[in-house]
Amino acid sequence: MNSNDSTECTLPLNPVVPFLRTERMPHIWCPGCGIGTTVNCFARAVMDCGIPLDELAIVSGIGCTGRVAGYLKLDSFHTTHGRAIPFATGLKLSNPKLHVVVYSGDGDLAGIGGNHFIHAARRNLDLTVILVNNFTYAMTGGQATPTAPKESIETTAPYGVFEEPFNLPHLAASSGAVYVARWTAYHVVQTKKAILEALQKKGFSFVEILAPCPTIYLRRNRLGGAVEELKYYKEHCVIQNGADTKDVGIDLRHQDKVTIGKFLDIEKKEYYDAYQEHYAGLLKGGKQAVAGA
Amino acid sequence: MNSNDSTECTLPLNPVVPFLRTERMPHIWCPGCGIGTTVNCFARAVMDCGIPLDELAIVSGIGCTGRVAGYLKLDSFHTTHGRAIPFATGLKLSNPKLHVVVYSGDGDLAGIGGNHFIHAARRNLDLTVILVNNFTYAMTGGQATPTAPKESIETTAPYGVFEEPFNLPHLAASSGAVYVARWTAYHVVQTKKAILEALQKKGFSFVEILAPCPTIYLRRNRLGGAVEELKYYKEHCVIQNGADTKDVGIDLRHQDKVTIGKFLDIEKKEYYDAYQEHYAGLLKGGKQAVAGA
Amino acid sequence: MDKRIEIRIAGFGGQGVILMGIILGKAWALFEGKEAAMTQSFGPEARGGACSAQVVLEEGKVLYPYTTQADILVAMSQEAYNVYASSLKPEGTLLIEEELVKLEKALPALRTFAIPATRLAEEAGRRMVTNIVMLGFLTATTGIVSKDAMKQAVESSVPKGTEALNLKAFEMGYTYGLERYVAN
Amino acid sequence: MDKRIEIRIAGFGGQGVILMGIILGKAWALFEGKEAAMTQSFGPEARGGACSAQVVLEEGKVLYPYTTQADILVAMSQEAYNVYASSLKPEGTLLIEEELVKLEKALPALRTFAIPATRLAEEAGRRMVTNIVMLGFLTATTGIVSKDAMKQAVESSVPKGTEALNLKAFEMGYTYGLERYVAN
Amino acid sequence: MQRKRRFEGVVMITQERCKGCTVCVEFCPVHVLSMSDAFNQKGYHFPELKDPEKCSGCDLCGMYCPDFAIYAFKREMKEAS
Amino acid sequence: MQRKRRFEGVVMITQERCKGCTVCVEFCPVHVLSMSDAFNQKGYHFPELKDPEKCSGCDLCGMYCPDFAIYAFKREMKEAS
Amino acid sequence: MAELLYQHAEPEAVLSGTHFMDGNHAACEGAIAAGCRFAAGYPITPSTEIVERFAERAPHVGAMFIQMEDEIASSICLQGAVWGGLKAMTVTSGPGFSLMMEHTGYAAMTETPCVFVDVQRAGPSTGLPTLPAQGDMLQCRFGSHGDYEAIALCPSSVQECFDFMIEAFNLAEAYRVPVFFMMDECVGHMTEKLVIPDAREISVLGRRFTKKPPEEFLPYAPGEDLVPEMVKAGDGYRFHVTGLTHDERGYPSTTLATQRQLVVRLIEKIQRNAPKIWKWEERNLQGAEVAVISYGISARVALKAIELAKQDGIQAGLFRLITVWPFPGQRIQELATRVRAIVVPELNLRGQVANEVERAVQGRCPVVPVGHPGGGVHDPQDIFHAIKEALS
Amino acid sequence: MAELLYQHAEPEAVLSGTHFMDGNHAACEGAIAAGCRFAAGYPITPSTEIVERFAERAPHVGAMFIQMEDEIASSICLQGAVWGGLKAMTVTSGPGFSLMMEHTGYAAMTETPCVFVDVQRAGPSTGLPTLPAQGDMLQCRFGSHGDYEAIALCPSSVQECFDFMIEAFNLAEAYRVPVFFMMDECVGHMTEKLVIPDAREISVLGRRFTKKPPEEFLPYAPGEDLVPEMVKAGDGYRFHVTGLTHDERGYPSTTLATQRQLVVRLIEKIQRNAPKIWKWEERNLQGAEVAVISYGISARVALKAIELAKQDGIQAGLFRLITVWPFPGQRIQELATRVRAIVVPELNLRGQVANEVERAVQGRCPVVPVGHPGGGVHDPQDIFHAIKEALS
Ligand SMILES: Cc1ncc(C[n+]2csc(CCOP(=O)(O)OP(=O)(O)O)c2C)c(N)n1
Ligand SMILES: Cc1ncc(C[n+]2csc(CCOP(=O)(O)OP(=O)(O)O)c2C)c(N)n1
Ligand code: SF4
Ligand code: SF4
Ligand code: SF4
Ligand code: SF4
Ligand code: SF4
Ligand code: SF4
Ligand SMILES: [Mg+2]
Ligand SMILES: [Mg+2]
Repeated sequence: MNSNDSTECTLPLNPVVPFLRTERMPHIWCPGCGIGTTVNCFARAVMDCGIPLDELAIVSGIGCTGRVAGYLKLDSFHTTHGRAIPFATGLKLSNPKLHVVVYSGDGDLAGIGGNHFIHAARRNLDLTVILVNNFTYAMTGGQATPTAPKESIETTAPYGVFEEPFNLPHLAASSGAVYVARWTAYHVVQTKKAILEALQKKGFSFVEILAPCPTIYLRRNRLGGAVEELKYYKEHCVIQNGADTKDVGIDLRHQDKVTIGKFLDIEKKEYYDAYQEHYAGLLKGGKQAVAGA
Repeated sequence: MNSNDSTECTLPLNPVVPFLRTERMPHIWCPGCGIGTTVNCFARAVMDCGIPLDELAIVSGIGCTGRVAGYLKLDSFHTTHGRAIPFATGLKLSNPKLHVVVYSGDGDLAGIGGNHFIHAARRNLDLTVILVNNFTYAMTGGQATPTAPKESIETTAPYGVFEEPFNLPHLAASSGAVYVARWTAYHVVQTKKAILEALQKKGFSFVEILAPCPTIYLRRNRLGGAVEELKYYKEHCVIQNGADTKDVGIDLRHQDKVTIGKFLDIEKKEYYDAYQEHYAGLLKGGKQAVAGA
Repeated sequence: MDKRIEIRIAGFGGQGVILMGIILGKAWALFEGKEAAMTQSFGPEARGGACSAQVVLEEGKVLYPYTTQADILVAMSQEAYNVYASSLKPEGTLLIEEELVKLEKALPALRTFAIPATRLAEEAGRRMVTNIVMLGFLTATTGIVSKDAMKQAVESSVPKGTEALNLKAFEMGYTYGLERYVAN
Repeated sequence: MDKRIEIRIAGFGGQGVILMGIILGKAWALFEGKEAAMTQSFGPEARGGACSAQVVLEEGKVLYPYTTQADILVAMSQEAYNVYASSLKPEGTLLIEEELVKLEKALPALRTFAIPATRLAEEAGRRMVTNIVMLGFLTATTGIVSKDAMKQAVESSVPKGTEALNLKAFEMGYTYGLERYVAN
Repeated sequence: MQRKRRFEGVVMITQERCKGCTVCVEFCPVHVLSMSDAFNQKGYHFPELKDPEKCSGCDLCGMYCPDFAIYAFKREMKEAS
Repeated sequence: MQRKRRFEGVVMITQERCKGCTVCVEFCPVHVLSMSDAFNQKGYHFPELKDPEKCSGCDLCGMYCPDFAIYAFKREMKEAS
Repeated sequence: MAELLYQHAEPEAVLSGTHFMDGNHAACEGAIAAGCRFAAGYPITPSTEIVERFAERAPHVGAMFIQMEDEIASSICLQGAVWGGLKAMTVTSGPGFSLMMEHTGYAAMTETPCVFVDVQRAGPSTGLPTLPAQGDMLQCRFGSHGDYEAIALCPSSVQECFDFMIEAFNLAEAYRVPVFFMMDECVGHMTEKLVIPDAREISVLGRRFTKKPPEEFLPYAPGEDLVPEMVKAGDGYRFHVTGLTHDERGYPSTTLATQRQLVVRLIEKIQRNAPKIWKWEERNLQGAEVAVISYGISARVALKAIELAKQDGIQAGLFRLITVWPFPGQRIQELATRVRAIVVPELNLRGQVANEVERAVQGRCPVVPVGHPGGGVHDPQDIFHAIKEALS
Repeated sequence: MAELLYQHAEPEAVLSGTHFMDGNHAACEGAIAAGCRFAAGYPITPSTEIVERFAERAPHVGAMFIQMEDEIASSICLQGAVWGGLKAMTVTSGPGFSLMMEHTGYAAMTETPCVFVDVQRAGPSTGLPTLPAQGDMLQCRFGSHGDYEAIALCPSSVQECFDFMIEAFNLAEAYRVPVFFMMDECVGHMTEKLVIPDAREISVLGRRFTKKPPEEFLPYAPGEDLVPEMVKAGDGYRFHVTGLTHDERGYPSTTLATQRQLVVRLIEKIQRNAPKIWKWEERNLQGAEVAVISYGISARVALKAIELAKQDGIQAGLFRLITVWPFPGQRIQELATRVRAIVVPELNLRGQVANEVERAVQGRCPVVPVGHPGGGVHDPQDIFHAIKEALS
């Protein structure tokens, strides 16, 4: 049954539509781009978790993934390249009732934004960080990100990447994150669930989503299109919940598997709670001691 | 037996003197400052490891520790705050015969410089990184660094630090370092040995040295002077070579021990070697394929 | 400025519009030994956004590298046509991807050449060579550059390993042009 | 500018030179109700570098906040003395930490007051209060500010919990000054 | 165009948003969809329902579609709207 | 000022560099050093040899001294220079 | 268009009374009085005392200080806090200021009202960290890529550090721009009497929040004064903010028309309102032969030179810039017709403000810059000689 | 003082012949021909092609490219490489350039010869990433804190991207400064014929390495032209480099005297040598009533306007700046006495170069800036109208 956006109102809407700035469709993402898929998962997770949309803010950096903020009908901030996390830090701390989601790319969060990533994790700030890992700086045409697999071809590694990539779940966990998961754009149901859990988790939660970039990364590496990539994930991913993050590094060219799953879900005092507690003790009976409270 | 610098030549010189720009003495460090102690260890390690001094370069960032470069009679670079590692990267790659040592403070390398730290470790660049951890931004008067222990008093945390500090050996190891050790200014012999090993190690080696800052950190925290701090290390440090870096976080106020030792010493292909190998394979028979070769 | 040919090629990202400009300019500048300047404008999208190339061909140095009123407009999408049709000279030539562009009304003074380039490219083997089909078509219908020069330019501009496919696409477009508009 | 007193206090980092300037200025500005400006210059060292404070005391607003020729120079180190002695007015007053400063030759026109402030501070209990000893001494020997105002300024400027120690140090310096130079 | 079981799956397709990536077609667990031969305005082929009666309304197509061009839902058996 | 055993430890002190931190005194394993009552030009007390004959020449004082103001070495027994 | 709603400062946050305080601390008190309730910073000499004091005062005034991992983080974190609803500042000096350049531009582009404090020290590069300069005056104007306008204020005394910090926050709110509070090390570390008035005597401009309901609200549709109304996160507006060129809805738009509409407005909103923004002080200019134009600490040094000139029989007066950007070129042009020469002492060698004076004067009278490399202040004699020279 | 030793380019590194290439690729070839053997970069539109090509060419010419984690790292990594002995560059566009501001100052202070390429796009902030502007012209001059002087070149064609990139490297070596190669998106993405000459026709300036032995060498003692000789790590000089104010030995020194000596020299070495650095092109200025002063792509658009003027009977000529900094104010001052008006079209709204022209002209003739917000180029009609207006 085919239809345009103006479906009769008796039919349920596309569940993503209440989240979309539909007036901005079509979006700029390419055919088969995995980013849109992750947005579907995000929208469904938000629906399920019951956070009022007015209390949900989304912050992106710059990049194809960075455009997510601009398409979501939330209080949404498209900041500068790599700086979504420190912006989100100010936003969250100034207005603690907000649920703040950082949604950006591998280059943005782990390349230029690496320092903010580890420091926010260290602080265990209550942010949900969704990182779409397409193994490339896609928006600028496909340069090697810090997650680019060894031997992959990127415009700035025309003879193949020889650098060691980051194992992002491990970096996040080692820096202090309390929730760490990795899924792929093939695993839409689990991705949705992971985002849901991350949204509900207090503290720094991190969801890495491997997603196809057919135009740039897959094409340059002659890996087919979105369908082939999703099939690859279907066939080669091994779900290993609770795996030691040390062991979940991705080496697509030398290993035949990618470990995915929920790796970490621990309790640790969140930054703002710690702050409130700290000051409550110190300044008892004083004035209102806490910003935004 | 007292003497001025002009000792008769029959007597051995202070072993640190050949490394010092003696015309710049006295240095700016305060009475009892642990940085000078680490320099003694460094000088003795260099002497023992046999690297010709003309092939040894030292790069510092900005801070009290950052002044090390300026006092050492080596090719020495006092760069910008936090950027010693990327400067060292260019220096090393442009002139691979050099042994490049990065010598700087906790704030410099793990605060503002954190992104370079993790990325250089990821690349496993052949650098020896010596980090003097005095738990404070000392040169600017004592603000909280990312290693500042919980509840310590810093000028920007006048009611005590409530943030979680970094466990730097763990961060280094998780990012890709091949040699990771932590010692203190009390453990001068081991510190010297660790620096020696780090100098000899190919790849990213990291030595954290806990050192007293009597003027700023100790005074503000009413922890006595240098002597008291060194005694504290003597009494509370537990040497645990090979400890899982996950478990070596420092929490001076809630634990009664500090784990020190050589935590990691593994083999992994170094960046420049990987580069040469990569290109040698790809461009066989071509022109000189490698910078500086 | 004596003889000066201004060409605008427009479509959306992914259609290879810029490469068309490059090949055309290169054919003229390198293989015909004259002077050309190709300028481009594109949006942030890797795919799908509006995208256009301006090519100026001259005998001598190109000082001003932009088109004012194009002698030739190649419209690869409806939007491209809508935006740029008005900037075509009254006596100009219009080339369109006929399955993607619908002309509101045939513009009287224009010479208009239409080709289902995308479909032909799919026939040739890959949709990606739509642009080269169009270049073949342009060569046949406008005759501004010699077929030889164009083929050299195509060969030296496409990714290694795809030369055959691209030359095939070029020929398809060329032949289509000859057959539909020139030969008869 | 009518009555204007210019004071330079110099020593090395760690001696509390800047705090001396603050206390002096504060005594004048807050507790004598006039106007003062204190400016400082210091090096990168937390300890040991050259360090100096300039204090300008006026009845009305201080426009130009620097000393040109000081009425009073307090030299807490040899280097300070060497550098700044020449900027003292011919009829000016010189105060020195006598164990750290050796005068090459007594400068004839100057009134010079010397005190072993460091040693007295160590006697008082902590070397850190050398500066306050010196301020007591300055109050006694120069009389530019009232003892009361100075004590209030000391009390309100030193770290909480150290008031007693500091006031003791102040008294020691004050008494030393009275006894050595004023009383007899 | 959908057929009835206990639940019927209803698939909604916004042709003009589709970019022809074929992901929905490939990953529909019960192969309900196929790509049409027609082009939309942007020149893309879009999916159409090959076997609508098989649709479970699982909405996997909806979760996959990068372009928000398709989604599905379950409806209790009654006449299709 | 040092005395002989198999090896004698020789300690060299550059008074004017010393900042009086007392670290060398505290951590000399055999308590060779003590702080002098005198000030140097900067106003610091500096170490002097209390029990020179005990010195092993281990140079720990040298490794500790933040100011490069002291160091030591071992010398085979002969007359001190 | 939302009117400008001034309120009194919060009484419990204002330390009314007489203090003997340095400029850095006074600046912090000014910020708190102005309603600043969030600061993000990273230590750097000679500015750190400002955030140190803020950290100490924060819990008492319901504010928060966060020390970020670097200046880049600080300079965007504070903008997050602004969009969360607070007034916010960051504080730095030269090297840190250089690192903030991307985000000063972001603030200009997104019209995020906020205050950047730069306590200037001698450069370039690490330079002389503890010594003064006025070498960043053009950096605050041109240091970020692309076109924008900013406001910059220079205090000359401890009292002004307090007073004009309040002004800085008010201007930020009024025009939705980053305001640069350009101190110098001298003013920052100078200790003087500071009189903090009663909270009721302090006017604080509230944020220009819209009263429109979400359906009617266009986040980047300007009011008459070219300034759009504001909203904050969490209030149901579901708005979008981007550093990309954007239309009135706040959505990215890659057309030249949008670029023109947006960027021209960003510039015009300052240029057109400049006369309302300008602040300066004139001293003894009535009948003066020479006008000395200066700012910050240099203006006070200049007073000494003017005194020397007077002793030498030369009538010189002071035109002290308080607002340096937007530059009060008009007023200076006028001035140039009334004096025989203009002398511009400042603590930099490239005549950062002198150039602007020259441009305004357009040859109407000679302009003599008195440069200085920083690391100290002018010898008043040097300015005095320039005054004499200017007349010959 | 080491003389300037020019050598031929390395033949195997020069792709001699005729190409149809865009400006970005040509700039890369220019750098390689100039001897650049190290590049550190971070992707950003519209500049990335330069390093992409460099990465591809590197192994063939014995060079190395490293993609760093961000622009801050890139902008200091390349300086490490310079001190290791190589010629090096980094490449970026607006937002990345803003992040490099601390390190342009470090290069100026440490006198590290290197090249920063900025392919200008429309700002402020993220702006219009794929569209042109000339809005960073003052940023490259004033964007870092403190006082320093820099050199900036603007190419107008693909050929100039190649030719002047070589010049940029030569100037960097000659004066030991960061040289800013200020392209714009148009020039970077314009494809034209490029003739790369034979390597023997390309003059490349070698590094001014000292011949003195270590004992006699003072790293920051200037030669007659105010430029010190250089050394590199590993050669036994055991020298020190710092961003602090330093004496001739390269050691930090916190005195005002050192600051004056150093910073004045850093500025003078460019100002005094400016006539040797300046490059411009004049077209039809003989007898022109109006001079159009422009640079980069705008200068080519201006030519069209000049043609329109000619059709309208107005004699207008072009003064095309190639060296923008140091600014050839003298020459323009002269020009101002010969024409009736000056028109300055550029792709920014604050008259970044027009201001400088005004200052040079000092009222000798009217100066009419023709601003543009970027995101496209001028309509030649607008420049033509300005020309007409300027005469009325
Ligand atoms: C400071 C700065 N540097 C560089 C850029 C250019 N830039 C824009 S998007 C992008 C790539 C983003 O890559 P990633 O985060 O992986 O997102 P993707 O496009 O792959 O989704 C880069 C480098 C920029 N806008 N700002
Ligand atoms: C970009 C920049 N930001 C801030 C500073 C100020 N700064 C100088 S030293 C320093 C502290 C260094 O602390 P750390 O690295 O721990 O060294 P320490 O002094 O403790 O040895 C800071 C923040 C600077 N010079 N540059
Ligand atoms: S370039 Fe890649 S990541 Fe970006 S929109 Fe296209 S497919 Fe997605
Ligand atoms: S402030 Fe601390 S770290 Fe710095 S020199 Fe003094 S004691 Fe050492
Ligand atoms: S809802 Fe499920 S079964 Fe129906 S078409 Fe979509 S994927 Fe296939
Ligand atoms: S997944 Fe979406 S975009 Fe792709 S073919 Fe199906 S409907 Fe079209
Ligand atoms: S050498 Fe060893 S034993 Fe001798 S004084 Fe030094 S620390 Fe003591
Ligand atoms: S360790 Fe060095 S500085 Fe400290 S007391 Fe001993 S000699 Fe002096
Ligand atoms: Mg990516
Ligand atoms: Mg430290």
